[in-house]
Amino acid sequence: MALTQTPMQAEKAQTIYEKSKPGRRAAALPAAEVPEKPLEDLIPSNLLRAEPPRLPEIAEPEIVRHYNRLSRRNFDLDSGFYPLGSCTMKHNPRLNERVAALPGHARLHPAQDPRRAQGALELMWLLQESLSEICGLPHVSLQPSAGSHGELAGLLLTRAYHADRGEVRNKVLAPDTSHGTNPASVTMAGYEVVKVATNERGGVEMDDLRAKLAEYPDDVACLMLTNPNTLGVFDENIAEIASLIHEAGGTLYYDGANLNAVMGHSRPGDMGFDIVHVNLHKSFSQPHGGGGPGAGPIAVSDRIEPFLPRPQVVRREGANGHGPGFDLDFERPKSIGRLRGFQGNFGVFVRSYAYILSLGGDGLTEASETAVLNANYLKARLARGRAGDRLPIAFDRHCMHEFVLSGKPMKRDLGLATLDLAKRLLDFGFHPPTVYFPLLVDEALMIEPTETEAKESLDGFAAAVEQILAEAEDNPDLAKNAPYTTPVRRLDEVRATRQPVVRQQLD
Amino acid sequence: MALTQTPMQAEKAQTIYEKSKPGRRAAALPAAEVPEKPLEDLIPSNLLRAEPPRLPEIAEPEIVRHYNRLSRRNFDLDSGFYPLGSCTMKHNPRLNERVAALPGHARLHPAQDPRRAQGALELMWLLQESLSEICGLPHVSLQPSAGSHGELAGLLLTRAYHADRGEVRNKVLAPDTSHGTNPASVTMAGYEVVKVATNERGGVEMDDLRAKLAEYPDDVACLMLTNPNTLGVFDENIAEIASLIHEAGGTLYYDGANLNAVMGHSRPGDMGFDIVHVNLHKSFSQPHGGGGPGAGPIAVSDRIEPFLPRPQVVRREGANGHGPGFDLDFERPKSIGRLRGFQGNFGVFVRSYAYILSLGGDGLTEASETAVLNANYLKARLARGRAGDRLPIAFDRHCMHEFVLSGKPMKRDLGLATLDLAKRLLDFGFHPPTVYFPLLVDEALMIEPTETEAKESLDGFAAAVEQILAEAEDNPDLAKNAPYTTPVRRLDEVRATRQPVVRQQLD
Amino acid sequence: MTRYTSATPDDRREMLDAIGVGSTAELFEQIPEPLRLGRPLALPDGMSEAEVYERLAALAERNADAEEQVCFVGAGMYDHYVPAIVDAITSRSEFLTPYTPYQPEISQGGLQVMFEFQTAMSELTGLPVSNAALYEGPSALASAGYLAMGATKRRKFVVSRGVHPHSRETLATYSVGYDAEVVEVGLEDGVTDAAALAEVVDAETAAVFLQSPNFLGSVEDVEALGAAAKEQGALLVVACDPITLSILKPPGECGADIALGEGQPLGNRLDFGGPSFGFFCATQEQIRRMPGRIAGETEDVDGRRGFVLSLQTREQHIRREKATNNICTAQALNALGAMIHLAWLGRHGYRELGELLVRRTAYARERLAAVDGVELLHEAPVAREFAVRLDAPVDKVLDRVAGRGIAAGYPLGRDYPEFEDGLLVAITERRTRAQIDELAEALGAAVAAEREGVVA
Amino acid sequence: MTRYTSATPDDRREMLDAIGVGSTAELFEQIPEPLRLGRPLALPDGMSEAEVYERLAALAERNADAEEQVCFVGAGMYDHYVPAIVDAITSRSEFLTPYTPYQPEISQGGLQVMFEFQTAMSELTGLPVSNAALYEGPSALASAGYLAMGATKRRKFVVSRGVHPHSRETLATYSVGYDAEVVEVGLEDGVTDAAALAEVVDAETAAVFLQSPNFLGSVEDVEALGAAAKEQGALLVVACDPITLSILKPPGECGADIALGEGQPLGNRLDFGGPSFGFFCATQEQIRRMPGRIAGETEDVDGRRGFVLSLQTREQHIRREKATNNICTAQALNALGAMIHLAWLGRHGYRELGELLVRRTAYARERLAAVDGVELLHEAPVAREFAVRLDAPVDKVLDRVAGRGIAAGYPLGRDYPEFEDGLLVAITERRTRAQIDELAEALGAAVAAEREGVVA
Ligand SMILES: Cc1ncc(COP(=O)(O)O)c(C=O)c1O
Ligand SMILES: Cc1ncc(COP(=O)(O)O)c(C=O)c1O
Repeated sequence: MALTQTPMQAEKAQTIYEKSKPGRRAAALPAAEVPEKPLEDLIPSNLLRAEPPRLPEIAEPEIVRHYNRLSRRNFDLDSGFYPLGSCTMKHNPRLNERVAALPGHARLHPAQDPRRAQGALELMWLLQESLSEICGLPHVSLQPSAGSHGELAGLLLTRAYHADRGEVRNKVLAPDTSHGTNPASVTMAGYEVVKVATNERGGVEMDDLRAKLAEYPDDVACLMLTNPNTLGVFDENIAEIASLIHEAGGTLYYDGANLNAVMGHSRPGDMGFDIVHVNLHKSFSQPHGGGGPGAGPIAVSDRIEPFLPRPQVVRREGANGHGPGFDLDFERPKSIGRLRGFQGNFGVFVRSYAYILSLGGDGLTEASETAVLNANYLKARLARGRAGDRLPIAFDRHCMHEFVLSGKPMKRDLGLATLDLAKRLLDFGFHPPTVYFPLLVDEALMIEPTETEAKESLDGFAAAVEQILAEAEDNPDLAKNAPYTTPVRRLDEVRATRQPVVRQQLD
Repeated sequence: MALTQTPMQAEKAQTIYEKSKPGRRAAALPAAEVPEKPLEDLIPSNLLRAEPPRLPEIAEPEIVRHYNRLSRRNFDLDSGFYPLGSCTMKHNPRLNERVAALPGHARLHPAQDPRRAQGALELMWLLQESLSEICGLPHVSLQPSAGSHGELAGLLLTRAYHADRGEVRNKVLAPDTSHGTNPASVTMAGYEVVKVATNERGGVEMDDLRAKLAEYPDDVACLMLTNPNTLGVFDENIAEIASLIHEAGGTLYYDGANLNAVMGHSRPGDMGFDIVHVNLHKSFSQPHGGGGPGAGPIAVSDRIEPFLPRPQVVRREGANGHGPGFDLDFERPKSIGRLRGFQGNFGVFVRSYAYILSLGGDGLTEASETAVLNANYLKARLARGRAGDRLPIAFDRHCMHEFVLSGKPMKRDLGLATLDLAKRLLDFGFHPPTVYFPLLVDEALMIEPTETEAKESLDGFAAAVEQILAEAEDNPDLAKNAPYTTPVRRLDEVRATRQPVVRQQLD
Repeated sequence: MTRYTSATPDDRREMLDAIGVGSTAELFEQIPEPLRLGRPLALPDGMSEAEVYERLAALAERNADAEEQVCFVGAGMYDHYVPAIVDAITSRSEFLTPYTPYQPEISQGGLQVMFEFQTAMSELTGLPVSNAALYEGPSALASAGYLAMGATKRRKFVVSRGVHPHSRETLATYSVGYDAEVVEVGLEDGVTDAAALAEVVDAETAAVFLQSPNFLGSVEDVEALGAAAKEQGALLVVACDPITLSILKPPGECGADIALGEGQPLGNRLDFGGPSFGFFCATQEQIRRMPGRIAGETEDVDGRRGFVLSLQTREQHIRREKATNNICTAQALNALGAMIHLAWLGRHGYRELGELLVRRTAYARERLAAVDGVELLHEAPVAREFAVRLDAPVDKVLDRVAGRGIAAGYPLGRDYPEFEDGLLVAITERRTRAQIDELAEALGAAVAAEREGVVA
Repeated sequence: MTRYTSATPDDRREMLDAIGVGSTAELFEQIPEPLRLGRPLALPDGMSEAEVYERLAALAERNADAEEQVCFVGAGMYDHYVPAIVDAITSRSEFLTPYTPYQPEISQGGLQVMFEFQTAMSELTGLPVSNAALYEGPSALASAGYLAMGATKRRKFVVSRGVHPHSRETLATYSVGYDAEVVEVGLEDGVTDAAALAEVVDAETAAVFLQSPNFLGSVEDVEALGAAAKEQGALLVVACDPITLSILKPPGECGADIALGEGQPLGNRLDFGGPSFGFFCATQEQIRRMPGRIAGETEDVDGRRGFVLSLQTREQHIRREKATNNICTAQALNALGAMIHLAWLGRHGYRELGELLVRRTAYARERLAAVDGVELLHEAPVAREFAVRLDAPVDKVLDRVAGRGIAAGYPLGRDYPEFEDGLLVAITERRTRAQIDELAEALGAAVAAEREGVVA
């Protein structure tokens, strides 16, 4: 019997609402135990809901089956190589899940009196101390919920810092290689983005930087930089960049998404950065969860400290013989205020602190070293053979933890777009690299293997790329129509945006 | 691009040893903290091992990937319908896993002083009480590790009971429909099996029973019965059977594998049984784990009680104002002794007790009622159309929680063996029924849907059987060469037994 | 070599050779020497898994969690029971470890979950459009402000003092950035002062922010209060609680343009405040101004039904500085937990839960009001939480009651100077009648003891 | 309707119609009226998930577990750290919920795990054949007796008193069934009395049973002791500990025909005694007499590598009364846990663990021996556990030490009247030097207090 499609392709997608049947249920609730007064006697009927929302009606076994089967329609890090550039898809230790689930963490109410949450506050303080050492900056706030939230925080801190000095500045510089969240955060923070060009080494074009600074005297609030940047290269001019910005009275913001390249090797603070965000869901092993949760703590210099968000976790020396105690400090007159509810994504802090404890200083340093080794090795493998010709490296030099190739020759010679290569990789069981980013590079492929991948995985990936390029020489359509073996094949994204169907219609 | 095989089929099976590479590791161990004396100074070198065993060398991320990917090569109850007759594949509530994992259960040492394990002993006692009520027998021992272990216990109890009366008996009667563990246990207990025939209603052939009893006067130790039996029918003559056996001085043993049919409706004790085993991994929702763990507690009548295994969990009225306490009773002079280490599969007791608490008496009764409803409905669906002709019911009457069809006409008319139908069902995403058991029925298909299946699943299964029979009419090879879509296709089992390769060769 | 990396000395050698360098140090030479750390990080050495476990268990031990204390604290996050299947499913690698679904062909699981979640939140709020979740409640409210400015081109926000203090603070923080003015409207007997609100809402007002039940637990008459916004062409933004939406009129039927809130009560544990998620729903008009990910239904080349991230043109990775919001990584896993919890509750269980809370809350409120030294802070109708005044210093009373293993509630003085003597008490299905009775008894005893100056 | 069933009233009606009956009661009429229960079960009503959780948590609270007490109790089950990946993997539905792999095409995951496990146990024991696990240690030993009788057609077992008391008892229980005689051989200074053993082993002896380390913790000279068995043509059965096999000479190299033991120390939690698993390895000669499941490698019709249950002709479902054993459901999931733990330890981590235990045990033994009122019960070499004598009633001392949060060990008097004053102390990698020092201090203080008759 010839296969027409894979078993999963044959399985028609059905939502849980379509599996619902009136009268079924999974939940049993406790008895009220109290007088069952009519709701109308307790709440004015005009404020009450007429009909319960049309949630699914389905028994527990079928709920479990539904989501178990759905889960298999995802590719995940625990199934294979996931070299998604800029995302640091490193191993997620299950130990971290175990300790995060301890009732002392998982069932601790965020409004608990600090005197009865000393363990949680100490953990947060220890994490702050660790991140401070890793970033080379003295103060840390754990509050931001993710990297982009940290960016917004950093820009609001910059604004507060300048306002405190009676300055008003409106421009934020960012290289054309910067991540989309950078400019988006700039706008949200009420600033205007000014692009800075990239030089032939992949770093900031110094003349352009000087030009922009000259163009906007006393108006540049901040320069946002990733170092190593999104091309995976370390900007050697960082010291000079820092002094230029500081001379111009601006702050220097470090987008820490690429911190995994330099842990224990080089510190943003030592490079001259004033504000750093750290993606705990990247360098510090918090699982990505299919799009979060994460956390984006920020580390800052002394001059920025007074403006940090409220509340701040502090350590107070113990009075009369008591050991030191930990507290939430709300008395921060110059603070920019809150960025969110309560104290931040504590569950993420537990996981990342467990990760830091597991590896220790040496382990973190070695992790970055291995990340850089893996990236340069894969880069070398892909510089050979067909890949070398069709997918040249964008900036030919040693990379840090990731690197960017250009699919331009591949497109020109084989008619294969980077997207086609990405889709065909799916058939080989690999998650594709980040594509079409950074924008600077034509048909970009951004590849970050991370330190937790074995050489065999890197070799397998390189071999797959080679094979795809080879087969494309006599049959480019193979890739253009790929993928073939995934649960669904190429999807009509245009239609999804033109006539958006963003919820199920229920009758 | 035409698919030649499914993605999983394309993935060559590799063992974890084949993924090993010298120098890799997942575990970090704590420092010794004590003098690192050479082993030879502590243990004579002639007792020491020269070379460590060749366990895999592999880092944690690849271990996780290996077993995650392997797991997907299993079909499981949370993926679809699993009507494996006699196995009661009912939903496994995750609540039970949660409570079993509480440190107070999971990290409790089995040798803990009973005074410091009162919660565990009370739980065992409560489970004993519950099973006693469900089985209609006053005493319960939780010790046996599974059904067959319970059978052995029951037979050893029978032996002790007779010995105590100065009797020696050598025969154990069992119907020809009995499960393989029954005769196997009989032999292990030092008895000889005597088969009893089955009547046209699917029950015990009374004349044959009388004949066998007459043939072995004073030599019949026990009759082992399943009721409803493995044909899924309830033996109406059970009361008479019981009195015949009791008159003959034998004990009546109830194989509780089918208890899921009668919970809250009828009780083995009331039927006249002296000894019952209960498969907690069937009627009481302990997950099967791909072949265990389970537990096979036994419930017995007063006359059998003195011989129960040691230790027994007992409740002692509290002295001087203290509440009642729970203890392990070792002072059982007539006990057959231990059947295993410590107190039994406690983790299974926690799950099953949680299940009993969740459903309550009414819930258990309704579970059996629905199990019987589902079975009779599926039986009715399969009595229609092609299935009705090709797969007649073995004994045409209402069934209890399961029923048995015969593939004899299918084989005769279409050349399809029951095995072929089973294999073809795999392509439809269903787990096949139990096949070729009970032996009494030609080309048997034993179907047990359980109460936790929705009508839609039963209808889908019936439709698949119909379609397979239909397609076989013009192309029987389709089924004969099935399956096509499973991770591997039909396997050479003969070779595996002729030249057994039961471990990996390592160099 | 750490246990999470695979590169053996042999691997390293082979890899370095392929790269053409003698050591990894050479690779790091692109970092100017003075910027290299040149010393080990001042952090402890790595530990074995067992040691890390012991260390973190010891820290956890020093927190009084809801397993150890009977928890009547709410104030935005609640001690609901999270069904076991939530953990069982969210802990599956297939949901736990993937990135945001940029490759839809291999992300149908996550994308369909988003679609199901959006449908559920849309049903709950009575608004047609939902995103697939934001960070948490308060920042979701601030994002609504950003949307409102874009939609109305106005810069003034009117906020009820009944809105969660964290939400008001966060809105204020964000507003400094996008330069908006925030005007607060006070409360009268537990609910938003309608007259005062009508006063301040004007033609400059971008949005009016209400919360129901509000921070004091009162169910607000959103429809009536919202009228002012409608008249002035301001957006009506309503913060709500995803559990009580089961019995309260959905914001969508009260004229809300945006309904949002803290998602924790749905399938998420307390976690000392996070991670949870914020839900965000709006009218069709706002669909292209929505913040965050939105999954949409479509088809593949063979006509198979499938799901993708739709309307990505709103997002930072496409629109950069013109994006409707800067959010990227959000809270997908937490939204999955919520979806499973909702499916588990089901249409009727969900409603029953709401009814259970209203009734137990009414019982608790009566019970406490009857206690000497305790009186109601307001008489407005409540659903799952209510406020009382204590005739003794609240913190001292809380300490005494904590001594009996009870976390009695949230001291309103933390955020409302005018309610220094106020205590906010929350009820969930986990709080039994017996526990409520004990709370009443314990509060009475504690207040009495304080009044009589008994040493604690 | 329970939350685990789906049949709605409508479903029931349709189904009853299809069956052709008016009610389910009719279906139950095949049960003779007098045998129908006719009343509700005398069990409590069903409870909500949260209530069941609270109820069981309350029971668990009343146990002193190893999280609460520092646990030096061993006696066959040990408080090792179970790596987090064991739970993460064994809790996956795909491993947790399937039945025994009767359909190999859809059970390759479980079957390959069995094959990997068999390989590991074969490596550990130095014997070529392993099954895929039995219930637990003691019943595995009894099953070895059954095998030995079949292999030798003899009916006498010679058992060292160093074998775990539960194993000896279980063997005795089983022996009544298959009518074998059990002769016990005593201990001399902690190890099996070689002379006495040689005495009783004769031409009627089916098997000689040894354990190393034995119950007192002593490493036995299995090779020397086994000679007697070899001479008489009896099988040599060695019970061993799967952790110390990392440093002790494998039974297969000591002449053992069968090596077996309790598998709990490998990836299984204490669980108050179960479920765990028993491992069982043997020589090639015994392969067709093995009890339990055995996975074997083979190929599918297309030549793909695959695994199946092999040698099923030994088993009850095929051979019925002629089966080599009656076992059916065993402990597959527990064996998976063990395999993951072994892979996690890896070849070198496994050995390091063994070395760590030997060294910490040596330290603890010295430390305790130096305590006044505590002396060694024997001088034989030990690996992970050792026995001391206390100069005060053991139970009283244990109670005092328990008061300090320490479970000091296993009182030998429970099983060995001759060692009424004996205490068996076990060490795992979780027991730190500091804990060992505290144990020594606490034991000393307790013994002293008892001698001075201080009231506890
Ligand atoms: C370079 C860079 N900056 C910022 C971000 C935004 O971080 P987050 O997704 O945590 O908001 C990312 C994440 O993709 C990134 O790669
Ligand atoms: C009828 C019957 N009896 C006995 C058994 C044996 O039970 P266990 O597998 O728990 O040993 C089974 C299990 O398959 C069975 O179906």
